Amino acid sequence: MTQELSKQSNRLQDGGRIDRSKPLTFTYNGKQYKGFEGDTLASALLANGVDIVGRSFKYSRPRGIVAAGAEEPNAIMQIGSTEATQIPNVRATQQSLYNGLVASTTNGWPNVDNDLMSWVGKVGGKMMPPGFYYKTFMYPKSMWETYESYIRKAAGLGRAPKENDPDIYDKMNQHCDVLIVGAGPAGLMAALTAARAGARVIIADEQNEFGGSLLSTTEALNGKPAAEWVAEVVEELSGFDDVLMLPNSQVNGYHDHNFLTIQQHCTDQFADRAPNGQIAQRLHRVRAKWVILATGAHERPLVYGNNDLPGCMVANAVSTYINRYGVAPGKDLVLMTSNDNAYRTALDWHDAGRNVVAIVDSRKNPQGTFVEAARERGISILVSSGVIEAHGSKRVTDVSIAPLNEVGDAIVGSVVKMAADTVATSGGWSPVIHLSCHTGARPVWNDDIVGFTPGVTVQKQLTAGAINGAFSTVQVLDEGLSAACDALAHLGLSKPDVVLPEADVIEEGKAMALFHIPHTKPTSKAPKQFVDYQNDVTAAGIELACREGFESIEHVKRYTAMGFGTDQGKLGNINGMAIAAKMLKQTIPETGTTIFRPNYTPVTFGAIAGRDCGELFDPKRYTAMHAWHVERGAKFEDVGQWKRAWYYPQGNETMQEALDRECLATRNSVGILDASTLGKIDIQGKDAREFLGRVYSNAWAKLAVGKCRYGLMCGEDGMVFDDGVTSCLAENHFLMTTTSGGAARVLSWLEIYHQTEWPELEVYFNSVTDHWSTMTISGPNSRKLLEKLTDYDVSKDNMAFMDWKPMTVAGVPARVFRISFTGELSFEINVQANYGLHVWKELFEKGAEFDLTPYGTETMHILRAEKGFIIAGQDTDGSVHPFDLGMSWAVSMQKPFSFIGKRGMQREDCVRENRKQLVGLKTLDPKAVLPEGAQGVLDPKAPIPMPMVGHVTSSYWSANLNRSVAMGFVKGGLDKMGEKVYYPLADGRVIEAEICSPVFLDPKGERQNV
Amino acid sequence: MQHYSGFGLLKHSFSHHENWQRVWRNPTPKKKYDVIIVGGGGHGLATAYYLAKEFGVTNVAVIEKGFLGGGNTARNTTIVRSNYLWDEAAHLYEHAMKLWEGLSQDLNYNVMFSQRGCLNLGHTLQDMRDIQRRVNANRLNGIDGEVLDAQQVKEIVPVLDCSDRARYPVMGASWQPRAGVARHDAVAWGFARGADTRGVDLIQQTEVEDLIIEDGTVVGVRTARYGDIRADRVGCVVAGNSSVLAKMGGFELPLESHPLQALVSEPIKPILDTVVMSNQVHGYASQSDKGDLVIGAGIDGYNGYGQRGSYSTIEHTIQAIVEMFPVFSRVRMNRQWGGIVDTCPDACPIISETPVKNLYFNCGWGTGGFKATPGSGHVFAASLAKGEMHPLAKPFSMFRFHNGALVDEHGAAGVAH
Amino acid sequence: MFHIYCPHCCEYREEEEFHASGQAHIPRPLDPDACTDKEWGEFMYFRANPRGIHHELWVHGAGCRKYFNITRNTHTYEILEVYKVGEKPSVVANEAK
Amino acid sequence: MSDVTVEAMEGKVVTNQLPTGAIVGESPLHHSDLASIAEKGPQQGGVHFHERKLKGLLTLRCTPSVEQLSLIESLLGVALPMQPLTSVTADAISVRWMSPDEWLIIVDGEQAFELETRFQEKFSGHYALVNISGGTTIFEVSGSHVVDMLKKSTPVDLHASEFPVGKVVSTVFAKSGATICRLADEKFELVVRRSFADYLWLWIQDASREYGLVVKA
Repeated sequence: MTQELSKQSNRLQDGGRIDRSKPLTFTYNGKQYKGFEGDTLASALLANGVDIVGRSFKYSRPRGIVAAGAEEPNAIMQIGSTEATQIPNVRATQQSLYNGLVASTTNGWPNVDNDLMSWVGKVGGKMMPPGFYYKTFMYPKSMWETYESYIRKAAGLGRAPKENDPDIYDKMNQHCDVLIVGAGPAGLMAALTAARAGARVIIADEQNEFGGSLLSTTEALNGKPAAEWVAEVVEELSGFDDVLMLPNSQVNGYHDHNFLTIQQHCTDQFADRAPNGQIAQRLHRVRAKWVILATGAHERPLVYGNNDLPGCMVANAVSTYINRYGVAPGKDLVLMTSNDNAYRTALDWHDAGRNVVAIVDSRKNPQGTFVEAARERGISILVSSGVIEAHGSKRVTDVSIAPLNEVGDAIVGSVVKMAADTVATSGGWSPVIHLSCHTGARPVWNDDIVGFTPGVTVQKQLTAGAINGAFSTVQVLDEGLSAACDALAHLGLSKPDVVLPEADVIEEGKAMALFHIPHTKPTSKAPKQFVDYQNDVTAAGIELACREGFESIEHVKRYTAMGFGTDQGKLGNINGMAIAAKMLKQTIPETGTTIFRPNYTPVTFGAIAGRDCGELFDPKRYTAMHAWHVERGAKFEDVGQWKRAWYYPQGNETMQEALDRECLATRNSVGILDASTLGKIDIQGKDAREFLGRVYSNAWAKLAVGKCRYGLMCGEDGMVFDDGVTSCLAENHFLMTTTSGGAARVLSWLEIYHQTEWPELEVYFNSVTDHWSTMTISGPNSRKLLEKLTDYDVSKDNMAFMDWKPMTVAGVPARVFRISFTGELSFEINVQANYGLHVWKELFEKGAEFDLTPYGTETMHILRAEKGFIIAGQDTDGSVHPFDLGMSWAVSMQKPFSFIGKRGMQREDCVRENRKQLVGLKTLDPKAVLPEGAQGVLDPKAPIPMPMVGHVTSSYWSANLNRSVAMGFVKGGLDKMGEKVYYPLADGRVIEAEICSPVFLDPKGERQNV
Repeated sequence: MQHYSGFGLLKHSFSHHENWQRVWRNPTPKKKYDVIIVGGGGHGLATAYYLAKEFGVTNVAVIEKGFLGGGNTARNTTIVRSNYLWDEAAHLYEHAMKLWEGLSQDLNYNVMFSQRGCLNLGHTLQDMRDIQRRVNANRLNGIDGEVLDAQQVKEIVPVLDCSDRARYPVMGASWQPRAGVARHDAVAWGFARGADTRGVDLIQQTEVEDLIIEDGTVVGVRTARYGDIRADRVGCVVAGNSSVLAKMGGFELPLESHPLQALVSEPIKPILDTVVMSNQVHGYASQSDKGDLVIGAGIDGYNGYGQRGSYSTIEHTIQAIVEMFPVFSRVRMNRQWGGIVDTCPDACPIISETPVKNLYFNCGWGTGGFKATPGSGHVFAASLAKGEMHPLAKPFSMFRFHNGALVDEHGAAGVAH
Repeated sequence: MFHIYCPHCCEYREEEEFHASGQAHIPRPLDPDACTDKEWGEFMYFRANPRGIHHELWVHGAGCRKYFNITRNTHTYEILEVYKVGEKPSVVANEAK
Repeated sequence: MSDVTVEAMEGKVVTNQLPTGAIVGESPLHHSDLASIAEKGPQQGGVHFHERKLKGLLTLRCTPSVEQLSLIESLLGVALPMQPLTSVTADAISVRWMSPDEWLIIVDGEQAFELETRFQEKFSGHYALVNISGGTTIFEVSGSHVVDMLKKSTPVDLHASEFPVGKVVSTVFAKSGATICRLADEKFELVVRRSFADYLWLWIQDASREYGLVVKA
């Protein structure tokens, strides 16, 4: 163990919440290091004396760890021991250390310690003020793409893996009375109170253990170390059935009506790949009756020259590393502060046996408990002073300190230089208001705490603790209690017995509003003073943006990129606003506010996708005969969510060969199609017929029982959106069919009209799509085949075209419809779906002698195209009415009720001349098959842009006709029979076609009528 | 106007960048203008720019209630393409595309227009029919485009899953090489700077509270901050507020304002070199120069002015992205946001005269307005300058919703914008 | 993500179960054939689309499949009232102009 | 005989849809061969799954008057649950409230036609009774982790205080839908559509993996 320790030069001998008996090995930039269980990657790196953890993206400056939590801007790592398990951009301060962790920095060449790009940064950096890219790279115009490729290479942090993710992520829907965000003192107090009252509680915290600031404080609660109180509360909470405790879980988004998302790290805090079968991360989708935000505050660093040198840190982070991780990240500390609170860092540093060079306090007369404690320890305090610049190349070596005036905006004396390797700063605390902003609430500036606090919201949201600007432990605990009591009152639960733990009473002097430390040189000439580390935004850059006229804070942010990093400006935004406000001679609230959007911290895409990917991305809907199709070697087509058999290749058949075979077999003998996916709606009621008349364009008043009829359905605009056959089962009972893809839409369409327009009509609609298996046998031998399976008389005399009859088929009661989409003698057999496969197989059993051939959707398309039947969605596109389709026979303008679509199709533009109309297209070369989607022109020699007359909607090779058949739109086409249209194709060919009737086969309809 | 160039940057670096001029003034409005543009987004600023530069109308004010380019210009996913189906739309967007192609030089402001190409994927037979139809129409309209098969798509975007493993395997795509992305903020700022230089007054932080209408003719606008400002013509270009402004004019528009959400990943090294869009799987992505994957999908189904939408939309979008690009599963989403899009029933804009004389509206761009910015500004400027709609704008009259002459882009092609 | 009270199921349900169906209270003209093109176009396409209080038609698609109305603030997204088809809203916007 | 068709005054047709004799129906999960998984698969786990197949399921639509209500009670043998989201479960029949004018009736498969016939003969007024047996199947899920599995699948609140035994909701289930009824503390009935059954079965297997899934014959 001592050996482990000796290598960790910054590790303290004792203290902290790490387990020194559990050493861990990890790899950083190819080199092995040791840490302990309980470390974060950041604390382990600091323990090992690693200073440089990244290079800045614009200037390639060396960067070190600045913070200890979600606000860390610099330590952004590539994690992963294998290609498939690479994770880009992991914040080292949020990554628990585990054995075998492999991390590397994301920028720097040849390595992060010696980055050649830093010379470019040093030399070229002067030419790279904010927005420089808007001012250059324009000339010559052709060079932009080259410039851009260099910009792209330089940008970006980590990289995506090249292999697919082996991990799985899932989601859980949660409901609770109170969701408490943050398990620090306020959150724990609130949770304890709510839990004892019997509320359903969820408490989540981003850290690996509950306690928040209490884990790194030296304060006592009830006279004992605060961590002991934490342990007691956690213990008690875990005893409640209705309390869900989520450590390692970031509440990342606060959405409307108290819907929040929590990303729980289940295994990725201890492995880059989840152990077999385990979930790597779980996204909780929480609906909370009340939310208590106890999210705490982030300490603001101060802005001074070279404040990005490794060794420059936020004060509280230094304390956290000492107290929680047993790491003192340096030897000689200078602490700069504008408040009492940060004195604790100097005390911690001192108590860890390290040297505090000086406390540099911007205030004239600091007083308070911590100040006194520092004085007692003999720490030197320089008042009315500031660190104006840090010096060093890869780590701070010295600092320049200067006396400041009363408001801290000017240097009023001579500069002294002191040796130090660590500069901790504190400009006060910024409440973590991020979640409270997500639903649109505007934060409110609070002068007392020099920060924004949550604004007024319509959400059922309460806040407690540092988020409100309450910083003392006593106050924070009290706020936790009262927020919980408020929530309980709203929930109608009574307040339980709870007593606040006793906390140390600490006197704190007034803090000073300080953001940007002046330099002896004007900001534009001073060493770079960073505001947003990750995006290399400096004080000078913000001033320049203001000078150039970017006066709204949103403009400043966008022009400089401030706050657009992966840390979303958690450290820098307020400082940036303060600098802009000063430049514009206005207050911070006048300059604007700072709005945060989800996510609070970045969320893995995989976790947001959950299990809805791969096999489960979208349901695959199957018919009852699906397994048979698979066995038969069918290729499938996606139609909506359905998997439909597309064609059934045999042996080495090409697709066209298979189609030719299926088409010929059907027209010459008999084929069979699984048509189960057609939408089917059972319609009952005395007004069913009236309703049909209103929603279809044709007449339904006289459809007799036992008869079927084809109908077109239009929108109010008169445009066709679906079609199908509806059968009259009984006087007040109909079965409607719809297209496979349109079933849900049609049912909604019927319902919305029934429920909102015509509730007086007595009719019920019920979907029976899945209930019936539908198989269509089609072809001259279809009757013979059917006769083999039924005793029922299916002769023409007893069962005419467009009749339906109940009968038993293959021993199963069936409804058989004599309707045809192929133009052949056809029977559509419907049986209860649990018997669909049985009947299907029986048909093949008996069909062998007729060479019964299964055909898929493609053959169905060809056969119907030979007959000129349309497919809604393929031959229509929402911009054509029945007359455009040449289907005036399917419109009854005489119906008493003005059916849906009637008025729309009579609008001025719908009745004009020269509308695009659907016609048949006969290529002059019978072998030429027009590509679907080809655009027709009347003059193929016309210059581009060439006037187009309409496109080809359906086009196939017809084996039956031994030529191509096609349909398409042509302007005024119905009056242009026999005229020519030309189709200039991408490959330079021009196909010539003659406008004709779309009915290529059996124009009199004799084949289906036998 | 101070000329921008690399040399200029070098020169200014010696004076520590202390001498850059303001990009625009911060003027107090005059009592009267020839033209007032309400709305200082990309389209409004482009209108002002072209009014001044191309049509010699410089007595112009742009009145913006917030900051310039702060609406949908600041919130979109910056895709620029012109491969629309119908002639009317194709010509309008191609007009914009041609302006995009010289825009940085014209404005002397690098809008970072990057013609890296756009793929619209097809996953079903009907998708492929629609793609063929659209690309053929584009080609005959003089717009670049080709139909690719799955193998060719894979060559352009190696990280796209083109295997049969996918729920909806990629069958092919349309490919417009001249399409691409641009830097959205820069577009607004470039137009603003160009307009300001030519004398246009850009009035920020000034909300128009009413339109002043006398005898059925608009004569100016009423603002809280500066009172009445009069004008001969008023053009409203206020995406996300069009219906609100129309109500001031006493009429309704055929618009619904919906939330449209978008999101970005954390920045990663270059991995996606083109724009990839899929309607069936329902999502699209490109990668910004900064390295963020810029991702979007469809609108939320309800009306909303809150600049935010429902989380389920984000979930579906990410599912689509992970389905298309399984290697992005471990990339992390940094930020999401929402815009307010005014959608028209036919997914095409309104560039139109209105029932009020001398009042013109340019709105209803739905989810696809950014790509049209220069073209929209140019034809609207021409219309405002002459008091007569530009030929490219004529098919987009609001009155097409009376006579039925819609230009139904989603009905026909179903292309995500 | 809305949390919507279904007036038929009589409890709150998640937004995923519902579907927005546009502006409420747009009756189909009783005699469409008597409408001018303009009137018919306005019925089909022109909408109030207010920023603020709005009455919308929703359907509980994954639940009871019933349509109902919601009065909602389109800016804050607060649901102010839920009521059945055929009922009148009690919360309405102040018409200033 | 199976060709029986009943057509009554109401002008509606009712047909027996079940074959007589040896023809065995195949439920939507027939191809998954749950029987052999039940035999050979794991016997211990946090989620138990059983397909209650080939039941008779009917949708009843009506807005009953007081008289009709009592008539329905006599026809069904149980009173129609009129309170939203409630159900009645008896030995031979269970009835689920689906919407103010819709109920789901579950009986043994062969009872469906009988029930339809009874209604056709006795009931008058505006109603619809639709046989959906072929288009629907029932999953019974239970076990110590059944609620966790369901929480991954549906957004409704399943806490016993909000979702007591007997409550029934129709809701989103993964990317499909289901009608969920709580049969016991740790036992739920999911009524799902045939064409989605395979997807939902895949989903449930996946969602149960971490708890262990036991298939019950």
